[in-house]
Amino acid sequence: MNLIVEREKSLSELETRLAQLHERGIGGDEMRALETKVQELRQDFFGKLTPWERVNMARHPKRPLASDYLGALEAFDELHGDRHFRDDPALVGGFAKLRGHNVMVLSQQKGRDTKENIRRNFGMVSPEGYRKASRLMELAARFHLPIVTFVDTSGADPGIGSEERAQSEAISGCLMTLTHVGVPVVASIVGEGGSGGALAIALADHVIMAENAVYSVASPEGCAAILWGDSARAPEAAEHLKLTSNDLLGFGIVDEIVPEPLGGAHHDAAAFIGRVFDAIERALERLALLPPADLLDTRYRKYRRIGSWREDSPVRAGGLA
Amino acid sequence: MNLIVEREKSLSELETRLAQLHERGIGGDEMRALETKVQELRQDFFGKLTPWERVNMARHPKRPLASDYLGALEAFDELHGDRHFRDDPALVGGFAKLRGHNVMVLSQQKGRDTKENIRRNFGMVSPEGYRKASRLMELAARFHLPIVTFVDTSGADPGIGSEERAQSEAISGCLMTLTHVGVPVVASIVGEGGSGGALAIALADHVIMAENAVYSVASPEGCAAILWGDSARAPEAAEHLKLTSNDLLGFGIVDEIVPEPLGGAHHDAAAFIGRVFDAIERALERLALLPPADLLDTRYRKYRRIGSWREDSPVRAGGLA
Amino acid sequence: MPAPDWLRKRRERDASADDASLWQKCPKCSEMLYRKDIVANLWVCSRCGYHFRMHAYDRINTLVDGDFVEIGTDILPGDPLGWTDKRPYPQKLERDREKSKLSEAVVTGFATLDGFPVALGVMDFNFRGGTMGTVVGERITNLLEEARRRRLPCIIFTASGGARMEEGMLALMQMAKTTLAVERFKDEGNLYIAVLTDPTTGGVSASFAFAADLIVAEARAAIGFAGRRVIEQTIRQKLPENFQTAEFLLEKGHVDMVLDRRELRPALVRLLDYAVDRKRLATPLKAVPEFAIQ
Amino acid sequence: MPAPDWLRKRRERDASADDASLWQKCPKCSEMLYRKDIVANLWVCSRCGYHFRMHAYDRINTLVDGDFVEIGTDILPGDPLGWTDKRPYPQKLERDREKSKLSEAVVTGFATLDGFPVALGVMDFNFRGGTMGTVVGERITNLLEEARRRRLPCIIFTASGGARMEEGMLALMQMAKTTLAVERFKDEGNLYIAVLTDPTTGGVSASFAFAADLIVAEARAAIGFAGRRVIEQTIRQKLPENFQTAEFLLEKGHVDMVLDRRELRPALVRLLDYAVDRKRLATPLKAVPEFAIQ
Ligand SMILES: [Zn+2]
Ligand SMILES: [Zn+2]
Repeated sequence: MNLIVEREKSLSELETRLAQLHERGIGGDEMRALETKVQELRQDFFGKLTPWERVNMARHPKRPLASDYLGALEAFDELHGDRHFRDDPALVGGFAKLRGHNVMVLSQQKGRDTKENIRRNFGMVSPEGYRKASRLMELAARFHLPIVTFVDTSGADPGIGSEERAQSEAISGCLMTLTHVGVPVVASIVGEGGSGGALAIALADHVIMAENAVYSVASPEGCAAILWGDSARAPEAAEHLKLTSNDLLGFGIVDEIVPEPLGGAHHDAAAFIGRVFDAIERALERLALLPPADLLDTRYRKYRRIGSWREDSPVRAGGLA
Repeated sequence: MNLIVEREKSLSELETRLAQLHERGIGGDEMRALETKVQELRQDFFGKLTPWERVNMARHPKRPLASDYLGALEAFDELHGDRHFRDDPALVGGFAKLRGHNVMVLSQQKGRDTKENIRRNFGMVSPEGYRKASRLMELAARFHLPIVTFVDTSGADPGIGSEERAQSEAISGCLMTLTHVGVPVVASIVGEGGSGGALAIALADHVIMAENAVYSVASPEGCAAILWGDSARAPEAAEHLKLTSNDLLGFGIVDEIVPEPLGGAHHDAAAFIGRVFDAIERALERLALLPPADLLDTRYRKYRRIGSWREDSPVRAGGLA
Repeated sequence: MPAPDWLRKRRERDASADDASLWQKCPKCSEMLYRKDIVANLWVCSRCGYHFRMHAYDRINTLVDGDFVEIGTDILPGDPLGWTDKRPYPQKLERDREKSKLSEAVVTGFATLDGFPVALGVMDFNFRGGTMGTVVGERITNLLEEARRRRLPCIIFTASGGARMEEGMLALMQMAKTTLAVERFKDEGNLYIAVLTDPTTGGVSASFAFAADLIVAEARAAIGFAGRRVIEQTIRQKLPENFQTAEFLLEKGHVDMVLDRRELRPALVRLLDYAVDRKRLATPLKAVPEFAIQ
Repeated sequence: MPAPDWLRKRRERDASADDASLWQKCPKCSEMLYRKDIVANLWVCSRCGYHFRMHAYDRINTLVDGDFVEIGTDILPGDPLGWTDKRPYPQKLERDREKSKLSEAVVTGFATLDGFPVALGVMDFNFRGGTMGTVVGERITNLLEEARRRRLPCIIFTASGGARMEEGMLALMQMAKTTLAVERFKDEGNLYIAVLTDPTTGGVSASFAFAADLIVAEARAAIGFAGRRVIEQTIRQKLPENFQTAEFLLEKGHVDMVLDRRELRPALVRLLDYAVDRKRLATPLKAVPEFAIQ
């Protein structure tokens, strides 16, 4: 069970008890002690989250999903399909109005319940989803619309069908498209940013990240399985992976963090989404000032410098002695 | 059974008898009479073919296929696949050397026998075949290679899968690609030119047609079924459709006819293919002189004027009185 | 501008019509519908949502702000192949002109949609099954060229059984011609929206229809390359009910959206609003109101 | 230029080797093969055609005309995340340097192929499973930028288990960086050929590998996005034997051609000949012969 949900449960039990005391008119020291305890616990639980706790926050069943962001737009007209094979419900895209700006929106869409999750493939995008994304990005560029993406996926779909239909090519194609579209691209990592499947729509001029979102080279479970053959060691892997918003801001991979209310974005979803939109709007307005050539050049240079390597005296060609 | 094959059979029976007479040393009048008869019959059978006879010639089981043309190239390196879904064996493409010219070749490929025909889907191309063609055309344009196509198909594949994977979009996409590739495009209608499925790779700067090939808005069988609900009336439809090389030269749809030996291209395939290559080579050398912008403009104007309509005093808007 | 003669006559007949023409049966749910209600409901069955095929002028009338400047009416069919089967091709054309009150299978012109000036083409299945011959190709090409000259977005409503047999290869070549015109039009950043209506198949489907920037399909429309019967003959079995419907194509990713006809106009206006720079558009249009009722 | 020390030492050891190292068993057909024969046959089993994985320097040595000017050797891995699990990341790197005699998982440089000057990148599975970290990304990007400056075609041999965990998101970002470099390289009309060798998966597969103009896969190579085990765990069943093989991908249309390693060099030369304008290429290369035997 989700770690955060467990904590919310025990907090809510205390709160229920508190309410009962209040009802029965029992005040005084007992009541105040309990109140203090609840207060402390809340701070203790949510005040400073570990990486693994953030992973759980990013996967919280009540966390705002893409549909909540899309629902908060002034207008949204969904555009479907890759024109070749299928419309992938795990990747939703279309024209939208955001704070008066006409934009093209793309987002990974998880489901809120099991039925919806099956339909949305738990937000794991198939090749035709990435191809739809590429198509809509090209369309956006043709009509000078900025591209706004919301990232929330545990990763690209790893199924047989996706391999048969060239998942690698689809992701690579999406990345290639983002390298050359001459319109502003603003990505927001709002939930899980899972590996290449997330990056495929997040190669952007400005990357916003929700405070408790995570963005990782592999899922902690996957990483633990690869390195130690034991996916149960995910919390440890989460610690290693430097997947929190603060870490990534430090690396220059993320440009801006949007703070969440204590306890997570779902405690005041509407206000939180509004703050994400504020950040997007600011980015759009700043980026709109750049002519396309400068935009592309800045985008190139931004990613060109990401990395960390030593430049020692050259190792002699032919291998190490 | 194929009309031409039947005639070839009866001719070959006479020729066998002639050979037998010769063997038995029987000469004289009988022999000469038979010889004259064979001569006359051959002229009668093949000297001047009706449209329906040409349809049969275009479908003759021994007629040179795409593979024969590809086999006669100085070099051919096949390139596979649409990068998304499948490699369609009904459409073969790749780099080639033709008379010293580096080119991109694309051709519809029928099979010579049943097994090969099943593998090649009888030369009926699926969406992924047209998408491969589009991809290779773009590649050719990128590297300044002329595009050379060989057309031989009864039509695009009309199966369930092809509809499910957007056959219309695939053909339209192929046509769209040919409208903008800034390299010379030379198409040769060498066998059956069946409807949109043929045109998809035949929108070209120079269209060559084998004398006995046919190129038609619909198969005679299909046309007869559509108009008269009776595909058996195909010979009559063939007469109506103006599908022969001479007709199409007259309409400006075909630019050049390559004559075939009496009895059809298969009577001297190597020499015939050589003459087709001669024609392609001449076209390539002429078209190479045009800068891309002129090439595209000429291509536009070529198709812009195809059609035949009256320009009367305008019918009043709002419909006919 | 006064309504054309044929329309006046039709209206008179309608007014004096018997019950049979006042009422029409829905071919899907068999409901008897009052003709005026059908018209008021944009030729959609108010009970089951069945979409009746619309006459091109009705379509235009219900779509545009009020004005429609038709072009291409001087482009009229000849008989390039000298085609005669049961009757000569010119006679078939004459009969369809009578029946459809149209000069050919597509109407082209300029109008405004909620203030957006657009180039508009509307095909009509009533004329030779919406088949594309020389005139359809020429009018569509002409429309795209004129739209390009004026930098206007272009919306084309397709309805077609494919290429017109009686014009042979000249008909097929219209696929090439229209596609070239689309490419040139799009190449300069102009918006092209195709609205696929029932039915859109064959040469029209495989050329300018699927070459659009945005592809909207009308609810329940049959859309495909090969005709349903051809496929059934090829595979020798019945196809599922929903095969080649707009809804099927949406699932298969072929079209951007499927819309009920009653949602179509506002959706087109929204699409224009997203993708068209209003400042770019300032072409004055001569006011020529046009309307027609099927 | 003299052979590097490590190579000299290896050769000496080979000469004094026992039977076990003189002979090697084919993992597919179990044939005992004489090591010198394997090398002579380009590390392909002469009996069943099994392709042994090749060392990057062996690959280069058997491919180029004779010269290879290596670049990027000054770009070396750091430890940006301060990663330690069983052992610290720097120790893992050190061990792989020892084992593979490579400074990182890719070797980049310039050479000629049958007279064609090319930029050449060769990944090696022996170093951290060919995973892409910061150095692989930087070296590939660097290679593409240098090739672009010289207008040379670029050939990259991929072999990768995916992104390098120990460099976290910095590793993932190399997908973006290399793709940007590919785009800029291709945008100016330069030819990029990817040769996918066993195995090519994950972040490398989904970035610069599949972004190539021409994609050649080596016979029997495993190629895919998700690893075989991940998929099997997800679907809870065994995958067919040929799943994710080069031959499977050819049928599925993902790659341009599949070649036996022994046909690879002449095929690459032919591809260069088709797509590269020889007149455009006139960059003199400093002659630095390099060779190595695994
Ligand atoms: Zn009804
Ligand atoms: Zn073996």
